[in-house]
Amino acid sequence: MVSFEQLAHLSWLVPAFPLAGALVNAALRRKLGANGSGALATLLVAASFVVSALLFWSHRPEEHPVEVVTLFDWIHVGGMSIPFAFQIDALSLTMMLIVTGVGMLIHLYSIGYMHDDPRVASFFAMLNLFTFAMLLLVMGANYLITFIGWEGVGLCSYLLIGFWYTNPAYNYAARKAFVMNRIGDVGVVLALALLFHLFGTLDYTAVLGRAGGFGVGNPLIVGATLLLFVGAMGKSAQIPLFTWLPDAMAGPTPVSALIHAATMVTAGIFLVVRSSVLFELAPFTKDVILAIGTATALLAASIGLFQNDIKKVLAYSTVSQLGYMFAALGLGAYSAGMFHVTTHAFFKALLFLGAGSVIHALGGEQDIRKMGGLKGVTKITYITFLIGTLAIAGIFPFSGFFSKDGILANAYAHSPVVYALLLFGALLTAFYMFRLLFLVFHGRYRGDRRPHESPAVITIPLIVLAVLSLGGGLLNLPHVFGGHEPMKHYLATAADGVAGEHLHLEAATEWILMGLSTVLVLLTAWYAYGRFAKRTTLDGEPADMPFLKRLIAEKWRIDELYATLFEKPYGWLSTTLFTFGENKVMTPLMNGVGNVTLRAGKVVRRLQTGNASFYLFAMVAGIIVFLLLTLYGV
Amino acid sequence: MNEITTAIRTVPLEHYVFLSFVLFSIGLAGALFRRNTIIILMCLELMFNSVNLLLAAFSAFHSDPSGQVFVFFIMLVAAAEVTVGLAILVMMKRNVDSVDVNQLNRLRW
Amino acid sequence: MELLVLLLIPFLSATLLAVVRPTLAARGIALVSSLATLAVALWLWYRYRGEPVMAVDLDWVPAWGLRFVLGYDGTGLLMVILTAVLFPFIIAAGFKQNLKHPSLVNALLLYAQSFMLGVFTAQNAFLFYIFYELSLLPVFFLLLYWGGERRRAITVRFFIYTLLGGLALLFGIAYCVVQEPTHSADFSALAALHLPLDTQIWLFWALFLAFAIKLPIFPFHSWQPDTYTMAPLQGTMVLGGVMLKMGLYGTLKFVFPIVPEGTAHWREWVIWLSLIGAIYAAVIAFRQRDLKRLVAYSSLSHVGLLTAGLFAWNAYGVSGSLYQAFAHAVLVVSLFYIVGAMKDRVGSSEIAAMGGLKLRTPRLAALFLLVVLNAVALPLTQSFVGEWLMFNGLWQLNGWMAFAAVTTIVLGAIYMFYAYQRVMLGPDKWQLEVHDADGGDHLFLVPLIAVTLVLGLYPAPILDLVNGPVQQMLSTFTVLR
Amino acid sequence: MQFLFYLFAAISVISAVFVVSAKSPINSVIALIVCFLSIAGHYILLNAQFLAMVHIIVYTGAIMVLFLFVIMLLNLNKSAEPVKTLATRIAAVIAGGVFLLTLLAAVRHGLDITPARDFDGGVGLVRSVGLSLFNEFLLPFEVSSILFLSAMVGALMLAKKEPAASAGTSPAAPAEKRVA
Repeated sequence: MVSFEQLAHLSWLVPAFPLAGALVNAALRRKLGANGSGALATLLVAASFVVSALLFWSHRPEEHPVEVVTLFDWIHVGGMSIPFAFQIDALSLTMMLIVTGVGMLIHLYSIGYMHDDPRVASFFAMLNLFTFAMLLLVMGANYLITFIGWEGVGLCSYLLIGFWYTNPAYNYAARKAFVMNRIGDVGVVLALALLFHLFGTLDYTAVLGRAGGFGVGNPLIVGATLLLFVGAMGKSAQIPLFTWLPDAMAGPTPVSALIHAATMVTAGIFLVVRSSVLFELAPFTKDVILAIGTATALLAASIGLFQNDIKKVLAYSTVSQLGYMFAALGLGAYSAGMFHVTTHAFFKALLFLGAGSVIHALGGEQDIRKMGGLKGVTKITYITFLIGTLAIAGIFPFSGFFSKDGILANAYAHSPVVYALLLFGALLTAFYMFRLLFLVFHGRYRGDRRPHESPAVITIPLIVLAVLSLGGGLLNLPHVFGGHEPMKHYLATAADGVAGEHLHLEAATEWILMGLSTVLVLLTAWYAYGRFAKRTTLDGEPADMPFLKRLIAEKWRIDELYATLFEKPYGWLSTTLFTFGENKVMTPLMNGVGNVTLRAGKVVRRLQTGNASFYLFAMVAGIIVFLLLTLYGV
Repeated sequence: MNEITTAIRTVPLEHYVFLSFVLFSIGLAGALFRRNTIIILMCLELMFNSVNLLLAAFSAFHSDPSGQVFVFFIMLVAAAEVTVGLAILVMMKRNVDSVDVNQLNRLRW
Repeated sequence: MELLVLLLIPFLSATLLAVVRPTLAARGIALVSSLATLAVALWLWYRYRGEPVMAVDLDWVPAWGLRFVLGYDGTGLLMVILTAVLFPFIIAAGFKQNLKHPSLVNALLLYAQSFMLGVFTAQNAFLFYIFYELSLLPVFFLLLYWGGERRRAITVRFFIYTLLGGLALLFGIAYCVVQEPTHSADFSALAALHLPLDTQIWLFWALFLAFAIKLPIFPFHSWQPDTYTMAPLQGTMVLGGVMLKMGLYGTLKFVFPIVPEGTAHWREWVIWLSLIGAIYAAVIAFRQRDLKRLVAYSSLSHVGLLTAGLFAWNAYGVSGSLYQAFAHAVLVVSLFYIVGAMKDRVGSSEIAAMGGLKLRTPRLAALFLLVVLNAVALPLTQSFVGEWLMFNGLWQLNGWMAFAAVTTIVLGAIYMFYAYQRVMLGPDKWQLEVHDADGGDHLFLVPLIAVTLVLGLYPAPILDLVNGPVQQMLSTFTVLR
Repeated sequence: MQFLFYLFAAISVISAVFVVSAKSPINSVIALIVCFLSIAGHYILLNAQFLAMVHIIVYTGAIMVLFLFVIMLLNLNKSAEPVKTLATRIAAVIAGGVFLLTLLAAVRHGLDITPARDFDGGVGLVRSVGLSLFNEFLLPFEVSSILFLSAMVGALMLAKKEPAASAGTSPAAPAEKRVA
């Protein structure tokens, strides 16, 4: 049996496999065929998963919590030395397992889903490239390696959202995603520069080890954490940078599942957990995170209530769940946040893939008003989707129950107001998810296509993910159920913030909180069943709705607000700077240099009368002046 | 030989300098206030000669033949200059039927 | 000795081309010559041991104590390598351009190369100046006779404006040489000159104006977009790829060592001007209708960042700026090549005439995208390393400067991806019968992209080259202590 | 000796003034010849015999005759010269005077015109000038022949009748033909 250290030195294989897959698929686009390229991509991600799993099993966190593997010096200038290195510890292993595990299932699913697309090889190349970037992100041993992955996933997200590039709206959505991510990246780059300025290094072990030297509330640390959080806002779609994520649903559904639900969007949470030591030193930042997380959770959930596109509902649900995770981070409950990341990866990937299966079954239809009654035709999809819905709604014993309950318990310990808000959000989530479930699978079929169940290559991942969504709660089973919160203890070996967590609630209080949320969620589900299960008519257009409902249905008009506030003024600025600033000010300024010469010439030319006597006079005068100057020199 | 040298020395060098300055200034003033181009040319010759005189005087007083060689070259150049100058004068007379120097202002630009 | 060979290879082949004027073999001869130069440059790199090298030292004008001194240190060598690497590509770009009189075009290009190599190796201020102005001449003729619309007006404007800066530089050099006791005009002698602060304050602009125009930084940039747009493709590549690096190099070699206190006095002004220019150009680039002009503005934006990094005046800023100079050169050449390739296919560089071309030219689109990624400084491309270092350098100085600099990554993403989308993506509007990237395009772009990626993943060769000289130079500035 | 110098000096100054002030160019020329002759006298006084001879030959003999020829051929004597305004004349005289004063001041203040100590009487003789001319100044001497050639060609080019194109526009063309 090889030891963990020896295996860790092979950890570069984990990102290398998908990178190789991306290169091979990109190079041999034509030759592999649809199934060939899909199989290659899936197998390579599976290989990564195997290596990750081996690493995980050989990892003895008590004895050897962290292993840093340096490949080579990347940037080395003056006092700056940034190695290309991977850090293998509990946190990165958790994320690696999620990325490669869920990623492998989604790759497998894509073989079926993308089978008929002519550019399937490109698709798998990009998907592999994404996996590679995401692995760099989670495995990096310093902030800059993480940033490579950070930007890399942004790029892949751009490419995959705009995968069907002939549609201008999709291209716009892709660009929007990239630019909004980039706005967040400004924060990350500045944060990294500031951290480097403070610590002289960007290695996680060094930075986090030395951070204790700064007092709690040190303004520079607060600034750095705020800037990091700006990056997290962009990547993880928090207010105010969340509008790209619903638009990102323009990409193929597996992309939505992998990138925009399970992995990439949780990068922000990963970054915060990774830097949890710093965030613990910045209470102000944590308050900001809590406020923004809660607000995002509620706002996105409210928008989800009236969406009619199956993927849009799930997208807003993702935004909302990400808000929960950030709220947990803001509460200092990092393990709860990471636990929710994990379970969310399972059930949200499941829901997206289920939605994809439905879309596939209906030949591309995404409008839930044209669905209904599919539970008879697509049985596996229905059951797995039901499990996913129960999980996200937080019903015992599904995984979402435990992870969401962890967050709610922490919120209650912090402040009942936050608890009430988050609980309300959970009810909204339950409502729109059950609405979705009932509108899609129950009632009568309202569309005009012939639905059919998807092939096994699509349903197998669904089943696996459904099992995970069902049993995922065991990963971090709380004490009240007789568990030992194994995930929390595991992560505590990697993130000092997790180790410092403390939650003191009486067992009775916890039981009451769980009972309350379960009862309320069940009531909401029952109400949704009553409203939507037998639905045969279609919802109207937003224009016919009462004001508030219409406002919510139109997504609070935030897209329009941004268009008015930023996009149009920017376009105007660009045009004006060119037509006015450049053509009316700058160019004349430069031409002025020439014009001054010409004008001066016109003035001086008058002296040239052509009168020879005058010249002679001038010459004599000049000679006299020069002689006098040399004689009685100045 | 000694006689000659003493004879030359009876007149101080300053006087030669003054004389040539006076001649030069007369030539200059003439060049300024006459409009007849041919007279201006003559004034130029006058100025040349005042300079020549000065050079010759210095040459004699410093016992350096180079000064006189210079005078020789100035004469050469003056001869060439007069040739061309008079040719221009002929042209001018032929084209504008005048030797007024102010008629030349059409060469202005 | 190799250095002299380095300068003479392009010079002699240019003379050969200009005299013999072959039509068919012209491009081939020029390409071989530029490859030979590249080989010599790489040989120099291989032999370089981190110490400054004085290769040629001849009497030039003994009466004034002027010597013909050629040499290099790491920074100079970087520029030499950059020039030598880019010129084969610039000349190769001519294979697709059917310009009249190819022998003359290539002769002018090679003359430009020779003179620019002279600029980067000159160790004497007058020699530097002479090469600096000489290198302008071939480009002037290239633009004047092979340019596009309004070429006369634009070229003359460019020429005069640049010369104006050159005049100020000449004055500054002359002033320094007069002040310097031995009047030798050697860099080392000028660097040892300690001028009073008042003098340095005005002398800074006399010396810097030429470079500010050549680069160009913000208020002196107006010649640039027109000139880049009008110039023939190869001329634009020379201008944007190599010539503007002369401004950077000149600032490093001239302005900093001679007037350190003056630089310290004006540094923040210059940085802010550069950053304003970087943002200004990035904003303007967004709505440009002409692809070539858009790329011109993007280059302007990058150059603003380069200058800001250089003036940050610490190891990160200066090394980053020099590194980015290389990255930017590669970027500009590949971007303009793509502009040229699009123009060849579509017949115009108007973006409105393109759109949806990815359907017809998928491989060209992929290459374009890879170049765009370098342009937006995605990590693992060369530009990222440089920009990251510059951001750090600026941060050490002032957080707001770093912020202003970092905003360009957003603005850059906005205009670059918008341009890419308008050219390549969307529905196939015009139904143009265009062919995809052929072997020539691949031969041109793939090596450049490979350089980008390799140096993005492993920047050490270049960084090690400049790191030593930069550290050493910075340590001599008492004003920094 | 002194007497002769002042005599020649007086003659040359008076004749120079006459050159400038004479109404008719012919009178000017004659006055100038007188002036030149007196200057030749000065040369002899300075023991510059070679120079005196050359001066008489070149200036009085060649150049002044050239002037006379031109005046005669172009019939300039009669053409009334437009008189300059009084102000201009006064300004010209003042300019000349100021110039003279400046030169005198220059001599008084700065220039060292002390003669050399070793005085050689043979300097102005043909022998010494000739040696100097054909040793030290041989090249300029030879080059001056090119100057003459070009002056000759230039004079021919300028004074030659222009080709038919401009013949009609030139009012003096018929007169020229007569002369030829």
